[in-house]
Amino acid sequence: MAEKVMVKGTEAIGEAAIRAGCRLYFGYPITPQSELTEYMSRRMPQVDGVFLQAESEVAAVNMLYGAASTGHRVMTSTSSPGYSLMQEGVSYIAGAELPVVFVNVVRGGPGLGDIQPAQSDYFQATKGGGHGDYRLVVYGPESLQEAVELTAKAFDVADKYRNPALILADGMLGQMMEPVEFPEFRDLSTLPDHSSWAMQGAKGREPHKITSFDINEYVLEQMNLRYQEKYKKIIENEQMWEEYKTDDADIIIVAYGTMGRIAKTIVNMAREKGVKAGLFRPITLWPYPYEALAKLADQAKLFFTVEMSMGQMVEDVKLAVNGKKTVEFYGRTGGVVPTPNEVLAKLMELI
Amino acid sequence: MAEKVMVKGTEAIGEAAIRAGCRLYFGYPITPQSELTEYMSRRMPQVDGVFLQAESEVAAVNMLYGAASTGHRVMTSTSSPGYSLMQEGVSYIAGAELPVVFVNVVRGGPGLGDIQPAQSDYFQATKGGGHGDYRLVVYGPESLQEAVELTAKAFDVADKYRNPALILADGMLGQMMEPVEFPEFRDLSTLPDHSSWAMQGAKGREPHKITSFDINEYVLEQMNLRYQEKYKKIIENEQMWEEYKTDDADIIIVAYGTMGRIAKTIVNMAREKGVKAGLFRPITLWPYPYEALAKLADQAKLFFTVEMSMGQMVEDVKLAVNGKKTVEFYGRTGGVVPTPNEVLAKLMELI
Amino acid sequence: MKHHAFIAAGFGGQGVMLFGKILSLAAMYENLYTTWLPSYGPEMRGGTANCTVVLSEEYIASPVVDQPTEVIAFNIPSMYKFEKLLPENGILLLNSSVIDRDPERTDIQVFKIPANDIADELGNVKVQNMVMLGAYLKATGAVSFDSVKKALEKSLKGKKAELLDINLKAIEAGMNALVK
Amino acid sequence: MKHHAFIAAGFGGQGVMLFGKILSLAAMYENLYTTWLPSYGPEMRGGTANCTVVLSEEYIASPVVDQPTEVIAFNIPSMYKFEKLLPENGILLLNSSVIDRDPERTDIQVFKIPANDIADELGNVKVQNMVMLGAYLKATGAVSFDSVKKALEKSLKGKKAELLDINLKAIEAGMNALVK
Amino acid sequence: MEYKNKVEIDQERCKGCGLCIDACPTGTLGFSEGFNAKGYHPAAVVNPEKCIGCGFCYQMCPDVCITVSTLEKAKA
Amino acid sequence: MEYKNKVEIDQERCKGCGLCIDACPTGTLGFSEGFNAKGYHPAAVVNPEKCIGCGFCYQMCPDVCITVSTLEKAKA
Amino acid sequence: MSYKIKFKGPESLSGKEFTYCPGCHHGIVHRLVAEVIDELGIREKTLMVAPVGCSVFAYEFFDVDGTVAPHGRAPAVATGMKRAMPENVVFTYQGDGDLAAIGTAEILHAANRGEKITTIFINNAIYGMTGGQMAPTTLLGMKTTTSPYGRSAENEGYPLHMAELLSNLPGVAYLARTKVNKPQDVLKTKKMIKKAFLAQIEGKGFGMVEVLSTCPTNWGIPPVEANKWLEENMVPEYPLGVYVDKVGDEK
Amino acid sequence: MSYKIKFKGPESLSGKEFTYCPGCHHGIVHRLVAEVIDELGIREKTLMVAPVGCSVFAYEFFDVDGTVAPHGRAPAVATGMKRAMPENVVFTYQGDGDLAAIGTAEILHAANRGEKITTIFINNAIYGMTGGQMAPTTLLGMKTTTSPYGRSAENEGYPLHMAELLSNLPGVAYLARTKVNKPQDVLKTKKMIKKAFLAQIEGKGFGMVEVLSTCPTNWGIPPVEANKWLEENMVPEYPLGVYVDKVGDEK
Ligand SMILES: Cc1ncc(C[n+]2csc(CCOP(=O)(O)OP(=O)(O)O)c2C)c(N)n1
Ligand SMILES: Cc1ncc(C[n+]2csc(CCOP(=O)(O)OP(=O)(O)O)c2C)c(N)n1
Ligand code: SF4
Ligand code: SF4
Ligand code: SF4
Ligand code: SF4
Ligand code: SF4
Ligand code: SF4
Ligand SMILES: [Mg+2]
Ligand SMILES: [Mg+2]
Repeated sequence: MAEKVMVKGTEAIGEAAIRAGCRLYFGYPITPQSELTEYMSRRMPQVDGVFLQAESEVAAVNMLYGAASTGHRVMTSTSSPGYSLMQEGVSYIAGAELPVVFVNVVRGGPGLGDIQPAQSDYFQATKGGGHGDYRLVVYGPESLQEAVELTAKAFDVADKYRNPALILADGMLGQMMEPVEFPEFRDLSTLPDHSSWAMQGAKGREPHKITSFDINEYVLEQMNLRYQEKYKKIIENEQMWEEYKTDDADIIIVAYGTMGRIAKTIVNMAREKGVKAGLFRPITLWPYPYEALAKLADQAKLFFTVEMSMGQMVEDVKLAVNGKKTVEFYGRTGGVVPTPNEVLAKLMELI
Repeated sequence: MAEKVMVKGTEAIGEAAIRAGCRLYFGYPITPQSELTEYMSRRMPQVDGVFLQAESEVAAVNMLYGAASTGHRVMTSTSSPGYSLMQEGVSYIAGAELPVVFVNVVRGGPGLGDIQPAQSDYFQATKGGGHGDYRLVVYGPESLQEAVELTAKAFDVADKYRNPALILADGMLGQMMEPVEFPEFRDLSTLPDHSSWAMQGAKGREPHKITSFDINEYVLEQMNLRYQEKYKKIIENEQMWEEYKTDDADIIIVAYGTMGRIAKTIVNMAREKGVKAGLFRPITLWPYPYEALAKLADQAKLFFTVEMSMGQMVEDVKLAVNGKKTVEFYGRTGGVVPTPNEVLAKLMELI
Repeated sequence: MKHHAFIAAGFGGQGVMLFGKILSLAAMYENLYTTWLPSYGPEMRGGTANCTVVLSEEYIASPVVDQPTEVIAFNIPSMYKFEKLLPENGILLLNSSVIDRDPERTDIQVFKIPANDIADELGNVKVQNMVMLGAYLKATGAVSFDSVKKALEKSLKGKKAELLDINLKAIEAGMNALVK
Repeated sequence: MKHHAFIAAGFGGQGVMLFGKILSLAAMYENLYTTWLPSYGPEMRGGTANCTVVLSEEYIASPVVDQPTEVIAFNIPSMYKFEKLLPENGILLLNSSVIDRDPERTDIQVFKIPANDIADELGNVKVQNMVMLGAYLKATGAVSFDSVKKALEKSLKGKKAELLDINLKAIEAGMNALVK
Repeated sequence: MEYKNKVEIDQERCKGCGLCIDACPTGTLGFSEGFNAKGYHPAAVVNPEKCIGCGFCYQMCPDVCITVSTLEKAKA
Repeated sequence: MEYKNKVEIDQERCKGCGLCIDACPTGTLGFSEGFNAKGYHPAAVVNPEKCIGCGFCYQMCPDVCITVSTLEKAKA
Repeated sequence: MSYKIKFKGPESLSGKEFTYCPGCHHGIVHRLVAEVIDELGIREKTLMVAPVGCSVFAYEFFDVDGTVAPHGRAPAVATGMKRAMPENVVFTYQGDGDLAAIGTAEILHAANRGEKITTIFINNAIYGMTGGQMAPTTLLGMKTTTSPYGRSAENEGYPLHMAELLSNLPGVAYLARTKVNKPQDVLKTKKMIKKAFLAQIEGKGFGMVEVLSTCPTNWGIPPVEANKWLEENMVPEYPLGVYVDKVGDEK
Repeated sequence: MSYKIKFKGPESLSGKEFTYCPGCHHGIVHRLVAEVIDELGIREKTLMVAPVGCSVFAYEFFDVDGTVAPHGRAPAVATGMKRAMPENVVFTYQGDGDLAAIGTAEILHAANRGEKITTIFINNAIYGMTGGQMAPTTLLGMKTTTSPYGRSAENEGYPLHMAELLSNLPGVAYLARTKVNKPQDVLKTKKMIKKAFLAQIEGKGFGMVEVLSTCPTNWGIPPVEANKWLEENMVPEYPLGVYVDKVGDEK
C-alpha cells in the first residue's frame, strides 16, 4: 500500500482498474463521470493501454464486447442515460459470457433528469435492464477506498465466472474526493489465462466461437441453464455486506452505497437518542445478501430501508424479510440526497 | 362487433391500434413481430396515417417521442433486443409524460438469443429497463381477442394518465393465428384533447415545454413526486387480473400471457387428477394485482408460478404472498414453451 | 367431440405454414375453435419450419401441443423429430418425394405421398404442400373440401388468384393419392 | 475535536470548486479525515456551483452536511441559499465585490471581503477565490498556511506552476483583508 | 446629450465578453470599471459620440444585451 | 470415360439454384430429374464431354458444391 | 426628431438569460434563429427540439413550443413531430457531439429522407457542456480533456466534415457552412439560416446550417482571441460556403 | 496423366452447409472471402464478426475465430477486437440493413478513424432475414414488405449510397463497389476483397467492398433472373468501381 492521495471517485475507480490490469477502456463522456473517461485518456497511453472515445455509448458497449472477446480486461464507465443505451449490448455480453466491467455513476432520472447523485437505477442494475434471463454481479461501494477495492474485485470475479460485473456508484461517490490508498499494480502475467475460449486466432486449435445466439431453442435453453448454474455459484460465493451495530439492534436500517455510508451517521444519531438502530449495508446488490438480512428478521422489530430513489431495493428487503417484520421505506429522488437529520426524523416517527 | 377474422397476433394488435385512433407508427423490423410493422406499412396509408420505418429502434423510439409530443396517438412494436435499445428513449418518454403505446413481442434471450416465444423480459418491462424511477402500464394478453381489447385500453390509459403503456406479448401470441372480432373504428374527433400541453404551435398561448429535465434537483424531485402521484392513481384504478377456478382452489397457479392461457389446461388436467388447482392470471403486470393475489394466500396451500423464463414474475408473487405460504416456481427459458403435461408433472411432484 | 391437433413440418420454403393456415381458416369457417402457431428457424432463413394447428369444438386453452393427433412431415429431420410425439395409432403423413426413409415408429398409421412428383406432374412443384393437404383431408376428414376451397379463395387474392385452380387440383390429387 | 464542514458556493467559473479542493487537500496533509463533494448546475454550464468540504479528526460517515460550520458565498443567490443553514454564530464569508447586499441572518458572524477588487489589484481577477481562501484561513484556522501552500504546489503543476506565486499572494491578501 | 446614434447596453445581463467592444469600428464601447451582480466588468458606452449606428456590437453580442437606435425625423 | 476436364457436383449440398447451369458457356450442366434430400432438383453434369474447365460454374455456385479438375501430366 | 430602434433583440426569444459562458457563439446563433422566425412570421407554428449539450436549455430560450431530445436524437424527434404536424415548422439545434458523434445515424437518415425540418448545427470542435472532451470535429493535434496529448489521426481518426458528407444526399435542399466571429459573417449566417427554414417551408426538403463556433471556456482562450483562433484554425479545416441550395434566391 | 484440381472450395470455410436460399449471393461472397484468407495465409490469425442478417451464421461458416455482433454494431465490435489484438486480422461481414440502417454511425466512425479492419458489405437492397422489408438501399419504386406501394422518395427518402458516402472519409484506405452476378465479376470481386484485406494488413486503414447482391427469395425472382434484375436495376443506381485505393497494385 502506497501513500494516501486525494482523488475524485471517478479517478479512483480508473486508477484501480489500471492497477487491476485493465488495459482497454472504451467510453463516451457523460456527467457526472466524464472525469473517469478523461482520466483513462491520460493514463492509458502511459501504461501502453488503449483508450478510445467511442462515437456513442452504443458503440462503446460493442467495442467492449469485441475487446473482451479477445480475453483482455476491459472497462467502460457511464451514467444513467448512457447505461440505458448500453442495455442491448449488456444483454449480449452477458449472453456471450464476457468478463467486462461496467461502471454506472447514477444520476437523477428518468430521462435527461439532472446530474445530481441518485440510486434510481437499482432495478435496472440488479434485475436486468436488458432483455433475457441474465445477471451482472453488482457492487455498491460506500466510499472511495471501497470503490478502489471493489473495482479490483469486479475484474477478478468477472474473469472467474466469465460474467460481466457492474460498479453501481452514484454521482456523489463519483464526484467526491477523499484520501485513498491504492493497491500495487497487478503483474499482467498473473492475469487469468483465457486462451481456452477467447478469440485470439485459430492457430493449432479449433476455431473459437463466441455468441449469445442459437437457432435452436433447446440449445439456447441449455446455454441459459449454464448461466443459471454459474449464477448459483456466484450466489453461494460472492455475497458481500456490512453490518454496523446490528448486534443488539431493534431497528435495522438497510441502505447501500453512499446512502449506506450516510446511514452510519444516522445509526449513531439514533443511538444518541436511545434508539437501538443498526445498519445492514449490502455491498453486492446482486447477488443480494438475502439470507444474511433474513437472519436479522428474528431479532429486529422493524426494517427501515432508505434509498436515493422512490423505493427499489426495498423490494429485495421485503423478499428477504418475507413478511416476518414490517419493512418501512424512506427515499428522496431526482438527485436529492437525504440528510441524516431528515432520515432520523422519519425514523423517530416510525417508532 | 364485426365478423370473426383469422389473423396473426401481430396484425391483430396493429388493426386494434388503428381502430383505437392510432395514426402514427414508427418501427424497425425484427422477428417475431415484423408482421406488425409490415401490417402498419400497408394499413396506415389507407387510413391517411403515417407509417415510417426508422433507421433503428433508437431512432424509432425518438420519433415516437416527437410525434407523441404533438398529442397524437402513436405506437411502435419491437422484440427483445430492439426494446433494449429503446430503453433510453422509454425513460425519456416516461419522464416527459408522453402517452405512447409500446409493443414488445418477447423472444428468447439474452443477447441475440433466438426467435422463439419467451417471457424473460418481465423484469425489464415492469421494473424499468431504463434509468430512473418510472413505470409503464404493462399489459400481458393471453389471447388475440384479449390483445385486441388491451391494445385499445392501452391507448386510453396512456392518454388518461399521460403515461406510456406497454403490451408485453410473447413470440407465441405474436405469431399465432386465431379468430378475432375487432371493435368499431374510433371516431377520431372523440379522442382526448391534448391541446393543453401538447406541442402544436404557441398560437395565442404561452409556449408549451415538454421535458424530462430540470437542472434543479428539488424541481426534478417534484416532477418525480408528480409521477408517483400518478402511479398511485394507476395502482388504484387500473389493476386487472383473471381468476380461473380459484374459488375452492388449494393450489394457485400464477401465470400470465400465453403461459396463463396454457395454465388453464393445466388447471383442468390437475382437477381431473383430483387436485384442486386454480389459476391467478395477472393481466396488468404493472400495476401488479398484489392485493387480489394476497387474498388467495389465506385460502390456498401453495402458490405455483410458471413462467417462460428462469423466474422473474415469481418475485412479485412472493411480494404479494409475503411469506404466508410457500411459493414454488417452474420455468423454461430460451424460447422453450412448457407443455401442459410437463408442468402438471412438476405440480404433482410438489404436492 | 371433434379435436385435431397436428404438426406440419419441413424446410423453409416447402409451404408448411400455408398448409396449416388454410386448414385453420377452413376450421374457422366451420365454426370450430382453432389456433395456428408457427415455429421458424432463426429469423426467416435456413433450418426447419413447423406449425401446430388445433381444430376443436372446445375453447383451446393451449395452442401448444404435447401430443399431436397427426404429423405431416415434409422432410426427413421433421419426420424423426415429430413422429415421436404421436400417440399409438396416430397418423403420420410423409412427403415421400423428399423422404426416402421409413419412420422409426411401427405403432402408428403411416401414409406416404409422393407430393413433389405429383405436383411436378401438375406443372408446379410448389403446390406439393396442397397435395399433402389433400391427403390430410382424406386421412382425417377434419374439415370439408368446401371449407378448404373457401379458405383458399380467401387466401389467394389479387395476383395470386390465378393459382387457385392448380391448388385445388393439387388437393384433389392428394386426396386421390392417399389410399387408406 | 477539530471539525469543520463548510459550503463554498458561487457561479460556475468563480473557482469555488478549487477553493474547496485546496482546503481538503491541505487537511489531508494534516492527517485529518476529509471529504470534498461538489454540486454543479446541469452538466457543466450555467447555474451555480457549490462544494461541501468536511475536515475532521473523526471518520466522516456523511459527506453531505445539513448544517455547515461556515459558508463562503461568491454571489448573491448563494448567500441567500446557504446562510439559512448556518447555526447560530456560524461564519459567513462574502465576496463583497460581487455581493452588494446584506445577508438576512443577524445571528451569525459575517465577513465581507472585496475579493475581486483585491484580486484585480494583484493583476488577475481570477485569483479572487484564493483571496477568499485566505480570509477563510484567517477566520477559522482550520488548516495552516503551510499545508495550503503544499496543497497549492501539488495542484498547480506543469504550465500552471507559474501561477503559484500570485495565488499565494492572493491568499495572504485575503488573510490581511479579513478583520476579525 | 443627444447624438445621432444611441447604443444601450443591458449591463446586468452582460457577461463582459468584450465581443461588442472588439467589433465596434469606432471605439464607442469599453469595459466598465465596476462589477455587475454576476461579477463581470460589463461593457459600457465610453464614447457615445462616436457611435455610427452600424449595429456591429449588436450583431456580435451573444447575450442580446444591446439595442441601437438612430435619431430620425418623426413621421406623420 | 476420361475427358480432359472433370466437373463434380455435390448433389446433396446443391440447392438447385441453376446459377452454374446458367453460367456454363458450353452446356455441360443441367438439372437432375430426381430430388435430393432437401427436395431440390440438383444440378448435374449432363454433357461431361463439353466441359472446358473454365470454372465459371465453380465461381457462380453459392453453395460451394462444385469441383473442377483437369487431366495433367503427372509431375515428378 | 426621436430615436428609432435599429437593432434590438428579436421577439421570438423568451427573454430568459442565456446560460452560456461569456463570448460563446451559441448566443449569437440563438438570436439569429429568433430573428429569422420573427421575419418569417412563424413563431406561432414553430416547434423546436433542443439537444443535450450546452444548448440543452434552448427550449427555454425561444418563445416557441419546445422540447429536449435525448443526446443526438433531435432529428428523429423532429421527424416524429413533423410527420405528425406537417403544417408546422420544426427545427433542431445541435452541437457537434450531439450531431456528429452519437447522433450520426439520425442526422444522416433524416437528411437522406429529405425530412422537412431545419437543423442548426453548432460546430465548436469540442464537447462544451461536459467539460471539453474531444468531438468528431476536433482538429488534429488539438488537446481536449479526452485527447490530452492532442488528437491524432492514427488513434482518433480525422475531423469529420458533416456539411460535405451530408451534401451527398439528394434529400438535402439547403446546406451551408458559415461562422459568426465577425459582424459581416453574422449577417451572412442569418441569410443562410433563413434559407434553411425556407427549404422546409417551401417543402423542398432538409435544410441545415453548420456554424463554426467558439467555446472560449473549453478551448481555454478568452472570447476575442477565440474568434481569431476560429478564423485561423477552424476555417482552413472546414471550408465555408453553400454546399446545397435548392431554395434559390429570395424574391 | 491424372486429374489435377483447378477449382475447389477453400480451406478457410468450415464446410458447414450454408443456410442461404438457393441462388443467394451470400454464398458466393463467403467463398471469395475464404479464398482470399487462404491465399493471404491468415486463417490462423483472422477474427470474424458476423452481423445479424441472413449471414448471422457466418461465424460458423468460416474456419476462423468468430462471433456475432448485435445488429449493426459489427464495426464497433471489430474495433474493440483490433485495438486489443492489433496483430490479428479482423473483418466484418454485413448486410445493408445492418450496415446502412441501424449501424450507420458505427460504420461511418470506424471508417473515419481509419480503423484497420475490413468490411464486406452485402447490398441486396432489402432486409433478407426478417422477410423482405425495405432497406436504406432499396430502389425507388421497389415494393417490399414495408414499402408495399413502392419506395417513394417523398416518404422514405433516397437509396443510400454507402460507398460514395464513405469515400469522403480520409481514414478509408480501400473502397470498391462490385457485383457477383457473372463469373467475370466474381473474379474481379475477389481481387477487390484481397485489397480490402491488404489495406488492413499493410496498416493503411479501413477497407471495404460493397457487393451488389441478389435476394431471390424476397425479391420474389428466381435465382437466374435475379442475376439479370440486379444487372438491369441495381447497377444503374449503384455505380461499380474502385472509390478509394491506397493499397496500390500487388507486386
Ligand atoms: C446518452 C448520453 N450520453 C452522453 C451524455 C452527456 N453529454 C451531454 S452534452 C454532451 C456533448 C455536448 O457536446 P456538443 O454536442 O458538441 O454540444 P456543446 O456543448 O459543445 O454545444 C454529452 C456527451 C448525455 N447527456 N446523454
Ligand atoms: C436490434 C435489432 N433490431 C432488429 C433486428 C432484426 N433483424 C435481424 S436481421 C435484420 C435485417 C437484415 O437485413 P440485412 O442487414 O440487409 O441482411 P440480409 O439479411 O439482407 O443479408 C433485422 C432488422 C435484430 N436482430 N436486432
Ligand atoms: S452601433 Fe456600431 S459604432 Fe455604435 S457602438 Fe455599436 S458597433 Fe460601435
Ligand atoms: S458582447 Fe454583449 S455580453 Fe459581451 S461584453 Fe458586449 S454587451 Fe456584454
Ligand atoms: S468448368 Fe466451365 S465448361 Fe466446365 S461445367 Fe463448369 S462452367 Fe461449364
Ligand atoms: S450453382 Fe451450386 S447450388 Fe446452384 S444448382 Fe449449381 S451446383 Fe447447385
Ligand atoms: S462550455 Fe463552451 S460551448 Fe458551452 S457555453 Fe461555455 S463557451 Fe459555450
Ligand atoms: S432471404 Fe435473401 S439474402 Fe437471405 S438467404 Fe434468402 S436469398 Fe439470401
Ligand atoms: Mg460542441
Ligand atoms: Mg440486405
